[in-house]
Amino acid sequence: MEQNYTLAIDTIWVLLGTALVFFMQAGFAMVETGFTRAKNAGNIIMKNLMDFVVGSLIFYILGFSLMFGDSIGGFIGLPALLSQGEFSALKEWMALDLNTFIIWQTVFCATAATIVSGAMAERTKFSAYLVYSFCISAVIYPVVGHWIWGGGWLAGLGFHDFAGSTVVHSVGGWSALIGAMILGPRIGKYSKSGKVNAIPGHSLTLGALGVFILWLGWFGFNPGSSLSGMNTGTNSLIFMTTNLAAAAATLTTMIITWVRYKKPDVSMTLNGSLAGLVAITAGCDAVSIEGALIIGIIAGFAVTFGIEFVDKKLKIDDPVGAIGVHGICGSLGTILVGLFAVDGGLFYGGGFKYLGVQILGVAAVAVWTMITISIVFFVIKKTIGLRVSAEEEVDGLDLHEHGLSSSYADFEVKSHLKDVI
Amino acid sequence: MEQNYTLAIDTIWVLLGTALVFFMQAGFAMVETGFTRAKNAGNIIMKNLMDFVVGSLIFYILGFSLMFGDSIGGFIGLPALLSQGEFSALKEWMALDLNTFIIWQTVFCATAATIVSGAMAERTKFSAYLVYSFCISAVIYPVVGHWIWGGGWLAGLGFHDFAGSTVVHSVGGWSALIGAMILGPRIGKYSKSGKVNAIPGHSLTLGALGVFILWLGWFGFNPGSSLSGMNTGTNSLIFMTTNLAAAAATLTTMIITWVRYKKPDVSMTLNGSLAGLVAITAGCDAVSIEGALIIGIIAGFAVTFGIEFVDKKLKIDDPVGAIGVHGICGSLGTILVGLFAVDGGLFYGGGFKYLGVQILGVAAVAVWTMITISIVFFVIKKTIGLRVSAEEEVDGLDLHEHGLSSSYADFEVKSHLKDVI
Amino acid sequence: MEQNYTLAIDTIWVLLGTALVFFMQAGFAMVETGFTRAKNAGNIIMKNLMDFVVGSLIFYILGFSLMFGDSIGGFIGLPALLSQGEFSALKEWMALDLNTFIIWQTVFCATAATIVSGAMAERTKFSAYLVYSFCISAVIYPVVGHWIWGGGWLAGLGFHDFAGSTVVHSVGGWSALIGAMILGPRIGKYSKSGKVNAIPGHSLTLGALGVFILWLGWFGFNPGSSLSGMNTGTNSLIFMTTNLAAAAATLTTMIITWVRYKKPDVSMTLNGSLAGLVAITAGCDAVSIEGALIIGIIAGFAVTFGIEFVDKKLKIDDPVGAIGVHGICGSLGTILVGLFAVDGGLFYGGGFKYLGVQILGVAAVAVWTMITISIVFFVIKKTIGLRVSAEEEVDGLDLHEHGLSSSYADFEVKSHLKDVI
Amino acid sequence: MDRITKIDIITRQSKFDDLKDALNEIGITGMTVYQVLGCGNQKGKTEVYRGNELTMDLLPKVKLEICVCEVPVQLVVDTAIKVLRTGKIGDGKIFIYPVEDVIKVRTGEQGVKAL
Amino acid sequence: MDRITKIDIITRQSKFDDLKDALNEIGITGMTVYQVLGCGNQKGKTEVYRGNELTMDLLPKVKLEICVCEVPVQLVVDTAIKVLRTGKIGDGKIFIYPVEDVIKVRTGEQGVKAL
Amino acid sequence: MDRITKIDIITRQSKFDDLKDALNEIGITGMTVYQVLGCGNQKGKTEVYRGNELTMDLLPKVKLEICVCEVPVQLVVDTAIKVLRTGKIGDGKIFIYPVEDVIKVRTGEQGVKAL
Ligand SMILES: Nc1ncnc2c1ncn2[C@@H]1O[C@H](COP(=O)(O)OP(=O)(O)O)[C@@H](O)[C@H]1O
Ligand SMILES: Nc1ncnc2c1ncn2[C@@H]1O[C@H](COP(=O)(O)OP(=O)(O)O)[C@@H](O)[C@H]1O
Ligand SMILES: Nc1ncnc2c1ncn2[C@@H]1O[C@H](COP(=O)(O)OP(=O)(O)O)[C@@H](O)[C@H]1O
Repeated sequence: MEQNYTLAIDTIWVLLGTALVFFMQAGFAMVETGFTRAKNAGNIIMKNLMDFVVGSLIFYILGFSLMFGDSIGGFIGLPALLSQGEFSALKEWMALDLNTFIIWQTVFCATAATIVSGAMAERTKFSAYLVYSFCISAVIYPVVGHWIWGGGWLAGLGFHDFAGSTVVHSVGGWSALIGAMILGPRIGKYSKSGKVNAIPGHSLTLGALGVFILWLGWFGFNPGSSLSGMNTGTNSLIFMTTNLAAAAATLTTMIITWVRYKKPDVSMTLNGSLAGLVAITAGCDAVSIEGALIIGIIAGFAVTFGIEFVDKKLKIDDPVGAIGVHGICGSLGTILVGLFAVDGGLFYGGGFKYLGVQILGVAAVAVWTMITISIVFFVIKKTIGLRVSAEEEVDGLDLHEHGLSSSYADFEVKSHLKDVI
Repeated sequence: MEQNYTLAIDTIWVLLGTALVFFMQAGFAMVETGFTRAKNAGNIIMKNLMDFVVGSLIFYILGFSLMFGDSIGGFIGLPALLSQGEFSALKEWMALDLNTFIIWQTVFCATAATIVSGAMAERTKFSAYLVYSFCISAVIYPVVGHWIWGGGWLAGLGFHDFAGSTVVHSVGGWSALIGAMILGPRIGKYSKSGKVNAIPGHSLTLGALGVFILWLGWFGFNPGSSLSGMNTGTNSLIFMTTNLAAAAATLTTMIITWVRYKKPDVSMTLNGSLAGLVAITAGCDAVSIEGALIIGIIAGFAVTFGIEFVDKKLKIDDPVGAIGVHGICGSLGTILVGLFAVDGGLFYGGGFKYLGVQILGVAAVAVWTMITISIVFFVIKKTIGLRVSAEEEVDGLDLHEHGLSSSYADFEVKSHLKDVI
Repeated sequence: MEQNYTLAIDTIWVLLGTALVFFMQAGFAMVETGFTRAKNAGNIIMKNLMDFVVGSLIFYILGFSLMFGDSIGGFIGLPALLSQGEFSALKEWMALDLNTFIIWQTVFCATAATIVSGAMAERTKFSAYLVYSFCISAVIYPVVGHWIWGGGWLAGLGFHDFAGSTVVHSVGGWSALIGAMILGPRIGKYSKSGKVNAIPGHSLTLGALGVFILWLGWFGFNPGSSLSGMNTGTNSLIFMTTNLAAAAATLTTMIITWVRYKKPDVSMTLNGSLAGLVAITAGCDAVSIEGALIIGIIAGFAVTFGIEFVDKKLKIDDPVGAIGVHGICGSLGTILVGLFAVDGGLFYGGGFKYLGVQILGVAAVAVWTMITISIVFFVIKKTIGLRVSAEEEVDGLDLHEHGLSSSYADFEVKSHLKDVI
Repeated sequence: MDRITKIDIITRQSKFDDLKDALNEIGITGMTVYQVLGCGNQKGKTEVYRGNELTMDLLPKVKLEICVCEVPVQLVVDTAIKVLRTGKIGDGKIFIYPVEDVIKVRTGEQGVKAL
Repeated sequence: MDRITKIDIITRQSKFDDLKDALNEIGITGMTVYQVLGCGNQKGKTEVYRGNELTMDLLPKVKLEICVCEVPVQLVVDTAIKVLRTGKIGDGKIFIYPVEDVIKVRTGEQGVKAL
Repeated sequence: MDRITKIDIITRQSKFDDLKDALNEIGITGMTVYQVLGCGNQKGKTEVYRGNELTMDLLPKVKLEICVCEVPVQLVVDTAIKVLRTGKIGDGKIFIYPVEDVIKVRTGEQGVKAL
């Protein structure tokens, strides 16, 4: 009977964590819609809904087995339709009911997919979105997951990514980078004269609500990744490191914007919170609380300068800052584990090997993601097309993609006035 | 001491489930307000708040005992004011503290009541709303609950409604049907020429947030209905079936609207998610994952054509689609258990008896609900009145029912321009 | 191993409670922004975000040790930077991992701090806000916490404040009172002729969402304060008392406004819910369900007349009603424990001593809070300044404090039209 | 060239659809619509918000701007009065202004032809 | 029949209440109010949003449209100037237009009587 | 004193920025901008919402109001036509009105000087 309690306690932990991570979909939806224009609000929420839907289905049908099926050369799991495989390797270390584990992994997969929509917002065809979102959940993400969590080659090397700074966030972030690059900027974002224009979001209030929801969700995302409610020491440490890294990153970002832009910038500070959460995700179980604070501070710098770099130097138009938050901070946070891990990190006398493995893993995931997603986008571009027409973009995707005159039918929406054709 | 752990684990499960189900009130509030006009926003949130408040109070004072008191002929529980009864029959199978069980049942009861407000939105008198909401929570719902969950006659026949497709959702849905029918359509909904007009909601973003919140709440609603955190196999299966049925229904609805209306319809797709969730609720523990997928697909069809049928053929004006989502999909989902239940369903070789009982139960609940609620509405109509005046409706309920010039005081609201007197 | 399960169950309870209480930050943000004007929306959410951030950091760095460090004369805990102390007194009765307890206390501390922002909304300098919010979390709140929960002098006297009506809410409420008084009213709130003007909020929908989120959060706040998932009897009782007190207060408030203002007032009724929740917090474990209902009813009266008194008689401008909800109902709820506590309350034959201690504690906390926060505000006023200029206030804090032309860039915001200079 | 006249009709929002239909029937298809706030004989409303009186001096109104050549001015006015008059305060007002010229951007046509 | 004149006053939103009160005092009760965006001598503001400059060329203004019969035009103008002038850019402009006719829908009265 | 003229340009919202820039180039800096709804030759759109047709008769348009002294009226019209003409329905219309007077609140200047 003892086993029984452990299983029940662990299952409760993971299932309630699942619910919290699921709720992050609402958080992403609110952030992405709040940070973009009212004329695309219906389209964004539809994308956020559908990537979860498509991801849930295809991950169950195929992705889960590619991620956790018995390893084929450390690269990919043995495919098994409808998750009907043996999963013997998995069952060696994973004591939960298989369904508990599948649903937990499903909500993680959907998180990776949903990140992309923000960076490609306001100009991507809805049908194209469905296709690449499908590809991420079906193959791109599961393969990375297999390498790191499914017993693949990176796991073998000792790569540490506790809750997915690299597996989830960097996959989303790098896909977002390539997507936003291939798509090109929104009309009006960069003037012919080279000026970088701001395109303010239509509801910072909803954006902030989204950030609060995401922060809440992270209390499922990170501690839930222990897969065990019995593990009280780790779980409570993770609550502390997660919360304080996010706090430190938020404060840092606010101060940086205050210094650089003369006033504390609301939307960038909100990005700062997410940056801290993303950065601590990889090492939330492995660093000390002080380490978490420092990682948070670094993330605050990385996200502010990272977003500016993408925006002003690379001239890649990422409406919500997804590349900076998830790509840059996800990768950086993973690498920092090699420095700050109490057990084996460079700053704790652990030598360069750990750090090297972290860097290798981050790089490998970046390369894999960028190459595969480039192929996906290329094929989409040549077939159904990736971007809406200029007229559709100016009028808003709600109107042309969904036949919706406005998501806010009772309000006068004036977004057009700021567009330049 | 062993007993102790089981009780604690089960209690945690049910109480946290209670919190999630409570939060569905926020989901309903957001869906209902988002799908209707800005001039009635304050009224709708007030209704959603007050039905929970009134329901909580009267269910504790009376309803709970009617539902779980020792059975009087299988029809109704022994009344006991302030839930102070013996509940000896209940205590035979229910090992939780009574308070745990009462609060869990309270949030379920409030869900049934809150469904109605959406269908009757934008034209019902606030005082009338309070009265019928009271009646549902005090008597109509508890009696159905007694039949099915309280040891009543349907329970005796083996009727299976695990988490309330029929008990909760169909009671709400059928009440909504009768209510919307008796009330008549909103001004401007049907032109004299017979044309059916669309009356778009004032914030699809909030509507979508509401759907995400409801989906989250369902992870309390369905798995919590096992009343046991020890039951890891069932709970994790329920997470899977719930999530995948919702996903399948959403995708199905989106495709149907894409085919029929040429473009994927945002608000109908959101209804699709709810349809899947409602439909799987009855059999979430009893069907296989594949069964859940099929139930979801069926729900997607049922909700789209159901809503159109109500709207265009019956000419009953249901602003948020509550009849289609809760009435139709709740009943259908319950019946489908008779086909898809792994243990005893027709498709698994179980014969027609199970299916028959399911159909009988669904029909009995529909008849009971429609008759009793008709009486309630009839009495209200003849006494305090059910519907506001045309002028009040055109100006908005916020103004006349609550003295609120607008729930969005800083914004120009233009809803009047679309009205026809 | 037995110990193990208990620890795991208790930890799950407290950590998930932590997540729920954290989410109350989102609730406060939505209530405060919804009840105020659109031109300050970005500023309000920024304040709500930053007080949590600053509070999390400083409470870990200093506040926690002042609250739970070994007592120095019953007045304050032994300071220990970065919560690195021995906490030997604490560990005598607290069996959770220290991190579990710290994170739980952190989210409580942040709640006290966040209450103030609503009362001082729409005219306080952002930098001043950061400073006083810092002081509350660093010293003012921890000292009160020490007296009551950290083994200080009030704890010694048997003062009962289970989940913080006094510790958390009254500290926030009294700080809000002093702050709003020193700041003075918003421009346009009181006419020269003495007329009290209404300044409607910009989104009652978001305000209502906030109330639902807070209500949800309270299901972590109150039952989580048992610090034990094993304690099923207490936890389930608390769910009941919390929910029914809130329901009773909401209904009472609605009826009062209906009688007094002729129509049921939406925003005041929403305050009513919060009033009930605040009032029951102190005694949620100690009163009967019927006691909770009566406390809720009393809270409904207290909040309505209290807010009116503050607004019309004291002429203190509190945009969201924080003083009435948290200060008045927090204190009153604590005192009522002395009457309604089943074990020792006056109405249960317990004599006047209990009541006396409750009154003493409430008064002591009020005096301490008001004096210390007055000093803080005085110093701020003389140095960086507490209030923005009239021009900044009229244009909105978003513009001047954050360089944000509007948090709703796509909508026409008309809030200026109602201002009087 | 016929004279061109601008007719501004300010009235209740709830009458807008009826008015537009009536105008369509007499052949008026072009118009520009404004949401405005107005006060006149009709006084604003006083409501109670959180226990305080809230006076709305200005009421939301809709304004239609219609440019026509001289002849049907009276027809427009009569039609509007027929649809809008309830006899209650707030029925609205009609203002008539001279127009010097009109140009249709798409074709460059000028004057009455542009209408 | 007296001539009727339309006076458009475009000014800062924050001055609106004062202006309305001052106009009420000189007996003007009817007016129509627009929320507009304006640019003139007053240049827009430049703010920084997420590190990028955001120039708002157009500033929110309020426009009052007041139809009066000829006599008090100067009084209205003087009153407006008294209330609105701060000497800072952005004080606003007043435009005066001829009106051909006014009709009161409720009564059918025409011309000055309709006002 | 030169005559003052008011030019109203009603056109697609998406053309607004271009038009403003073009007007700036010919020296027009003052203008007042309205968001309006319009119908004319251009018919509204019909969309499907939850399976029901939703006809939007009125399309969102932007209106620029520019007061100039007589000379550059033609220049403004020509510039507007150059920028706005696509040849497709919905290009918009230009209305020209007489102005009696203009007053600059800040300085009290009147007439052409006030512009
Ligand atoms: N002198 C005026 N100048 C400009 N607009 C006016 C004037 N008088 C009335 N209006 C406009 O006409 C609307 C209707 O006028 P009102 O006097 O309320 O109606 P009624 O004439 O039916 O009593 C007002 O809300 C206002 O917008
Ligand atoms: N030539 C013009 N045509 C139309 N509207 C104008 C014109 N010049 C100014 N305005 C309107 O008047 C407002 C105030 O003018 P502005 O030049 O900024 O103020 P000031 O004259 O005090 O410097 C502008 O915002 C604009 O709406
Ligand atoms: N007779 C009219 N009176 C007032 N406004 C008009 C009139 N005709 C057109 N308009 C305005 O001009 C806009 C453009 O007119 P429209 O006829 O659609 O364009 P086009 O002339 O290019 O076909 C309309 O949306 C409406 O706002």
